[in-house]
Amino acid sequence: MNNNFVKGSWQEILDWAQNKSINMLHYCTGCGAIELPPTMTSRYDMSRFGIGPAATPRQADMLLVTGYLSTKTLRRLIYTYEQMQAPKFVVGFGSCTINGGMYWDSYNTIKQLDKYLPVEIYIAGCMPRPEAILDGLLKLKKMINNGEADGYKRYEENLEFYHQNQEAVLGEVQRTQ
Amino acid sequence: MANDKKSIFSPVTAFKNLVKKPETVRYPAESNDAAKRYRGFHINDLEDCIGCSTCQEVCVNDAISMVEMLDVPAEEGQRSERPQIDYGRCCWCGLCVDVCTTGSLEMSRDYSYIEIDPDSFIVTPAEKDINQVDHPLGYLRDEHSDLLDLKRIDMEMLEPEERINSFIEIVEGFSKEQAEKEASRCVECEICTDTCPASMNIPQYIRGIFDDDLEESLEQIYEDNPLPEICGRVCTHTCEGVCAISHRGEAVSIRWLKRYAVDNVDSADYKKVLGTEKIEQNNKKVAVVGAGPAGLSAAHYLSVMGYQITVYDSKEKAGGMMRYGIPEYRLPYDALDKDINYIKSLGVDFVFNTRIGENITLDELHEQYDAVFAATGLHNGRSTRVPGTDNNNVYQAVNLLADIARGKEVPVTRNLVVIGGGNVAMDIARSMARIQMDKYGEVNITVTSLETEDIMPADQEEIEEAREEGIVFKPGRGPKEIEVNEDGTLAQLCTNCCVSVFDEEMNFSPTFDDSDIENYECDMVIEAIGQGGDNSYIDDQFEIEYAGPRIKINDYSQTSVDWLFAGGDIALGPDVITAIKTGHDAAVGIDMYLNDEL
Amino acid sequence: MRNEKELLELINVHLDPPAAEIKRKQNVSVSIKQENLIQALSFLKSHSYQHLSTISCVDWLDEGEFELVYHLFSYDDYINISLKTRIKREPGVFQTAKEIWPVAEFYERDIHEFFGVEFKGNDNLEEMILENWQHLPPMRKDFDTRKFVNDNYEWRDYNGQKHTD
Amino acid sequence: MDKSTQTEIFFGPNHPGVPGNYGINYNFEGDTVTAAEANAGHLHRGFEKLMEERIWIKNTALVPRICVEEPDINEMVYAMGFEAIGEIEVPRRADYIRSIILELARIQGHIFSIGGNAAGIGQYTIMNWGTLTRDYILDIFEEITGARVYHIYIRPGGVRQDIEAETFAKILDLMNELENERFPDLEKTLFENPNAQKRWQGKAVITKEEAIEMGATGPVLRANGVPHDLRKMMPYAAYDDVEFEVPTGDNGDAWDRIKIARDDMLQSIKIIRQLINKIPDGPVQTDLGNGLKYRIPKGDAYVKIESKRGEYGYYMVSDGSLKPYRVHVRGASTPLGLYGVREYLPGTRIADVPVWAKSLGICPPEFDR
Repeated sequence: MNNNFVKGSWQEILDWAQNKSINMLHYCTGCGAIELPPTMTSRYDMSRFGIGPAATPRQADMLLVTGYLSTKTLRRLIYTYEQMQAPKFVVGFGSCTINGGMYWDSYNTIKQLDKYLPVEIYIAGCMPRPEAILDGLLKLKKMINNGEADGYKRYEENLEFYHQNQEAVLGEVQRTQ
Repeated sequence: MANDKKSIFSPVTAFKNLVKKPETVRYPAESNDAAKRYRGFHINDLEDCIGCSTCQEVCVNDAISMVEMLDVPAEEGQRSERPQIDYGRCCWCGLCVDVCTTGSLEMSRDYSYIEIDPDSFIVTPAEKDINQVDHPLGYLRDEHSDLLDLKRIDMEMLEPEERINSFIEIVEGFSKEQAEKEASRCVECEICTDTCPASMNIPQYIRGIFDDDLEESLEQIYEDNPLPEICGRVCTHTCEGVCAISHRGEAVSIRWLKRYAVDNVDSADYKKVLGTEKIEQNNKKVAVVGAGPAGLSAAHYLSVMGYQITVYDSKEKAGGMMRYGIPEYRLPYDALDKDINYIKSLGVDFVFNTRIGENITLDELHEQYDAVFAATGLHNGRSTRVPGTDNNNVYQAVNLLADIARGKEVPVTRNLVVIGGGNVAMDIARSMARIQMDKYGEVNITVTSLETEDIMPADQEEIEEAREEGIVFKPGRGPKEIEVNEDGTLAQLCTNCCVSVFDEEMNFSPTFDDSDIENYECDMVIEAIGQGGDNSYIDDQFEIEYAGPRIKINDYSQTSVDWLFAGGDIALGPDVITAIKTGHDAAVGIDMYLNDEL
Repeated sequence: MRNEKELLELINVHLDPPAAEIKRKQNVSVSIKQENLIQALSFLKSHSYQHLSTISCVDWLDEGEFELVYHLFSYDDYINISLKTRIKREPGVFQTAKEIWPVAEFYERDIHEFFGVEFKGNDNLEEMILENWQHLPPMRKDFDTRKFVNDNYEWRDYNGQKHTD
Repeated sequence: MDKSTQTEIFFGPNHPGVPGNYGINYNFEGDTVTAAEANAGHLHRGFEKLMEERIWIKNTALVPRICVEEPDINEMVYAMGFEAIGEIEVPRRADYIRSIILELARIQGHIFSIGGNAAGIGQYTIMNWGTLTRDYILDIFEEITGARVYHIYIRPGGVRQDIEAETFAKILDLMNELENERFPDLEKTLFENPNAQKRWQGKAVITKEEAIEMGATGPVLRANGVPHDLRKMMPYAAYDDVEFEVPTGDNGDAWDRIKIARDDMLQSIKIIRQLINKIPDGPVQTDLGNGLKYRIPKGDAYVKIESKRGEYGYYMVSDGSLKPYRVHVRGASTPLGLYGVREYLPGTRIADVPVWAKSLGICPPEFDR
């Protein structure tokens, strides 16, 4: 961390501060959410890393997509994501977010999360163990610290692309961003 | 509610945890290893894996797909494909491990894989898992979780003391329940199809039996094999040798299943099922020489294509070696006739007791027919040519077998020796055993062979059954001399120890050790050390190329003489199914030749 | 406290079902003509079968029929009745049971959503689980989910690494 | 009614107070709910359709996903349905193991939901303890089945693998630890806590008549003094071999339901001890032949078991092919989550809405499916 100060760019200081305190939006989108309580609470206690739950989108930096997304949830999730303040980071949990996973032939779930939202990292598993989740979050912290977690920028740059894909499955979507 | 104990101070007990050791697992500082059955990432032993794709079959999420791996050599009964696992689909259920036919696919205890790039979540597992690190083994299949049915249904057979008294067929065949249960064991990997000389649609007809749709099975079988009753009994079944199930259990009884399927379709329905009630004739004529498996196969496929077929044979009935070489207890004549009669019913003409070269020359056939298919087989027994073989108590197995088939009285004595270790030797020994039993009420037969038992060419079950029937084996002995008494009767067979049968180049050149001599008393000797053919009817008239002892043919069984096609033992050995294939190829070839496509 | 036999008698006497059998211990299956079903439900409810587990619908495409199965349970007899009736697939209209069991309203709503069965007398049949669903009701046998997915989504090909066959 | 005093809010799906990805839209006046409507379906994956697409054995991997809170009940009901239609006998040892698994699942489910309920009234310590305790049971599961949450362990014909003796020992140790250390702490900090009692007593009342009318079972029904439990009424697995009482309450309120959860866990511990003491030897799986070719005759069966939230049932139809023709899932909290919200939530005060939703054990995935 210190060398950050030495190099001394303001953004680097922000990134450093950012990675020390991440607020995770408390939204259980899918089954993977069942492994969050153990991660959050006494057994694996992720607040050791300055990560804690936040109740509302506006206070949250990190959105965990815990597994599959039904189209109905995807709509809510997009609203949620667009309400969140930048910088904001999306973590994909398990197979479902990568290539459909268990629900590869389901008529009601999306298959590739990164077509609809910018994803920073993916954690393999169905669902991932708390240890794997911690590994993922630690990696995310490192990325943030190095200023590599730039999903929210990608989202703004490729707004067109994301909106198209979203509307392809959802039809009309209300926009706040 | 009043009965509920309550005190404002009781929650204070929570504070005692202040002095307790925290229960938090300080991951990653202290790591918490997964349990020993943990279902983590896959690992696969690429050496053991045979690419049977059963894991792909069972995968719940279509996460497994087979990828071509050229660096792994595809041996007999293997594919050069290996499973590739998509961790964007996998749900770590472990069914692929439970169903793996070789046991090569396993799971490690590794559970953590984080990546930025979603396209990196696909891997072809090898000794190391997706993280390319070594991890202790995790979930392993055991006998309870095993999803394969490893135990085959035992085939009912006659008891030795019962079967030795007659030529009644030994194998009794499956019942419907047995057949469906046995058929259900197939995992439809099609490795058998790759190995079958005629590449039959084995999984397809087994599926037909499983679905109790025998007509479907019959169609699938006749795609590549017009003699299923015969193959269902005497095929060398290389398919069962490579069956994926055989790696951890007993192979599916493919041969008996085929037999069940055809046994249980009434021959009257054949034409309806196979759609041969009405065949478009194309007014072209083809002659087939030899009514053995190759000839019959060619005749069948050609006549289905609409050709007018005439089959010539020197014997009085069709079937060739299948009738005159294989004893009735292995292949009953009515089974043989069921197949042959169906081929007859397609309009094939048979001309018996006619030997090409004597009664009619090949040239004349060439003039009368558009093409000729020659499959005359190997009918002349070879002799060991040791001293004494000229004695008239020394016989050739093939001649005796043919006489037995004709129902002729054959000479038999109390005490006889068979020389040879192949299936023909078994056939003659077991046939003579039955006749001995009938005549003298006891079996006294010794079989000597150059090969030791482990390299004897005969089928293992043949040898065992022969033993059960009281036949004595003396493997690894070379015949030295047949000693003859003054009165011309035989005294004994004198043998020496055969040290090795083949030389380094695996050519046949036996070496003997004369210090080790054994004599077997006998009053009759039968030689069954192989047969030779007589192709003079071709050679007299045409210059034809040979490949070693056999006639050279191309992929369409065509010889160097363009209108002459050849198959069966004279072209390609050694078994029925190969002969059937050459016949099928010839049919295709002749069709192309007569349409100027070859 | 009736046993299965007595229950079957009771049913045979009062409801003249085309078919009624004891499936397993504590499980009875009864087929009822659709016109008698509602009356049968209220009859059974009045005979201690007060617990409606759920209403299942089965699409028998080849017969061109929907089968509605009402699962009832009695806290006196400890017996489970599966009360079955068949209705024509087209137009697929039936009576509501919400007068007898108000909760049936939601089971019917669910069936309407996934099979397209109309329930006369139930005015609360709008979309509940799905959102803006434009296609065939998904649980119908003639709705092919794999085809639907192939048309509407695409699967990752991992830059051509994935071998599909 | 005067609209100006009316407010409508969308409670969930994105809200810490709702049980999972599920919403309730309600109007309130002052701070009292006047009308409510469930907003379900966010977890719909079309399980019933997917199961029709897959052969029997593949579905064993699919079913646990239907209810993440208590996956094993799905495996059990599915296996029971298969065995009922196919008239398949299960080895006795497998029955015992199944019961042990189900009771462990019951404990982890209850302790987890007690934690959730406590969190709903701000008792975060209890939530931490609950989740922690559950995790120790998950460790046992991991050792037995090879996975923490989705075990894929109970299979048609028996269970996937046998349990070793040392694992049984571990289970018994854990049971003692729960009974002698963790539950007493819980008792003191939660159940003797006047604050907690005040928040729960007399809240979210569902009377016996209401419960039976809408088909609510389990704690909701038992909180009214009726010991209706499928483990007693229609014994399955090895429950006919063990002694246990069915805990009940008197007032049908949240407090009673939570006490029932607590007593249920004590009973489960009792059951597990009995089962482990007299578990017979023998195989744990009947031979059903090639897993790719499981086939059972035409037929149908409605099978149900007692989950921690009440009756959990499958209606399964087989047409004699390699795949199920139809599987219909009846989640335990379906009537409450859809019908109960509209009928019985109004009248509750806003602060008690989480208490209402959580204490009734509403689990959205099982009615979204």
